Amino acid sequence: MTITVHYFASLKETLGRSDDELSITDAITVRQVWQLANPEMPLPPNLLAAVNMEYVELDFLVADDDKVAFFPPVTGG
Amino acid sequence: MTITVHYFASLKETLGRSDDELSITDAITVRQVWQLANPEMPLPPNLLAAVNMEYVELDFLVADDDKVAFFPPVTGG
Amino acid sequence: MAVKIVEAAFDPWQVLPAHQQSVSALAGKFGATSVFVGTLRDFNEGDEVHGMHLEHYPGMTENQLEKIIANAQQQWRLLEVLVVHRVGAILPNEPIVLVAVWSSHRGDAFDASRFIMEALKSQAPFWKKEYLLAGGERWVLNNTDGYQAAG
Amino acid sequence: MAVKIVEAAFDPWQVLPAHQQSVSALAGKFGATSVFVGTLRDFNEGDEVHGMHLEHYPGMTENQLEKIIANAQQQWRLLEVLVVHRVGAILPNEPIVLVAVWSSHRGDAFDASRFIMEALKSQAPFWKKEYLLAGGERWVLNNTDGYQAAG
Repeated sequence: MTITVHYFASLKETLGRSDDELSITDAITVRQVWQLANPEMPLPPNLLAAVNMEYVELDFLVADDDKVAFFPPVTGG
Repeated sequence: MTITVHYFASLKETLGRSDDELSITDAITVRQVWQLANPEMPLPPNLLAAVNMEYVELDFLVADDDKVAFFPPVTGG
Repeated sequence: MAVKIVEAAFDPWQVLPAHQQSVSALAGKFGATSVFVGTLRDFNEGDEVHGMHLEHYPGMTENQLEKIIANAQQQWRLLEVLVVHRVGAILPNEPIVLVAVWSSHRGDAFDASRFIMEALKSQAPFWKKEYLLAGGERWVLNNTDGYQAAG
Repeated sequence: MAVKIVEAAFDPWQVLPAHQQSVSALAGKFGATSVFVGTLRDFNEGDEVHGMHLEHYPGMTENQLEKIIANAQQQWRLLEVLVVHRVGAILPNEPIVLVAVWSSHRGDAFDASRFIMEALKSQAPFWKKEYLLAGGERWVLNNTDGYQAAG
């Protein structure tokens, strides 16, 4: 199955890219999506994650075609 | 000494007048000002009183030239 | 700070930016503006209302409002406060009161605007008389508590 | 309810009355309007700021704001809610966010506007980068708690 990953703000700058596309065979968690996309980098502290534009915990299981997003604490308003 | 008394809102309508002027010889309290000006009418419940545009308790002593005001609960805003 | 008692209808969305513009010390310094506007509804306590008369105690009203603002300024860090209040004959949909607070931070602005509004409701010498569509008039007897989602 | 994400500077004191006018169900029914405007200051954490870039997550931003408003509507009796938020390049003195709540009663309006503002600050996917007058740029790391007179 195919998973799209988006990065925002300082995380996007740190990684030097805004998107990834992953092809996976088994269901995996959001944490595993990060590890697969960024094997060289441990999970940043305070990392926030969303799947299909809803906040999720890192042990949330992703499904085919899901859009996963990772970003730092929000600072709007 | 001379005391001016002002009435506002429903109290003014009930009394049928907006002002009184009292001539008194001894220092009296705001409560006594009411009784002197309105001997026929007991103090209304929830009556508010001000002397020279500051809220006072009913046992506040008035002085010469003071402006005393009596009014019902306020309802602005 | 500014306190204005006005006899004619006023537009809070014109008065407010004009005031903000006139206070040069605000430019670049305020991060938070908290505003409350009270407007006359066409109903109250189950009755249709077609107008209101707002009486006040000239002089004491201004004194009390200035005291309330000074009290707020002692409790919170505020850059500017504006209070505008109508008196006289008021029609439904017309604003009755505007409270605006400018501060660096939103916590101060929120807290102070609410404090000023509640203090105004309980201490400023204004009295409302409603004119009912069904005929007749009545004095509003009491302001309700703004912390219990009423009034 | 209305949620607007805007890329150009907006004037809250024009947007707000225009919106109020456009919602015909409000006429005569609202007694309380509680408004918050967040504005870019020319300083932050001791440094002079000459601009900001506001990034967001298109789609998720609108979703989250609509959820926050729906949540407020379940807790309080509200007649209308408007949220406008800037994205992109912002200059000092320009509004960043407008939250406006219309209700019959002031308690609901005050409570809901503050709730929406705090929820927006902690849940809506916006990120601020500041440009410093002394040179350089930095991401704002965290929003502060609005209940402790900060942020």
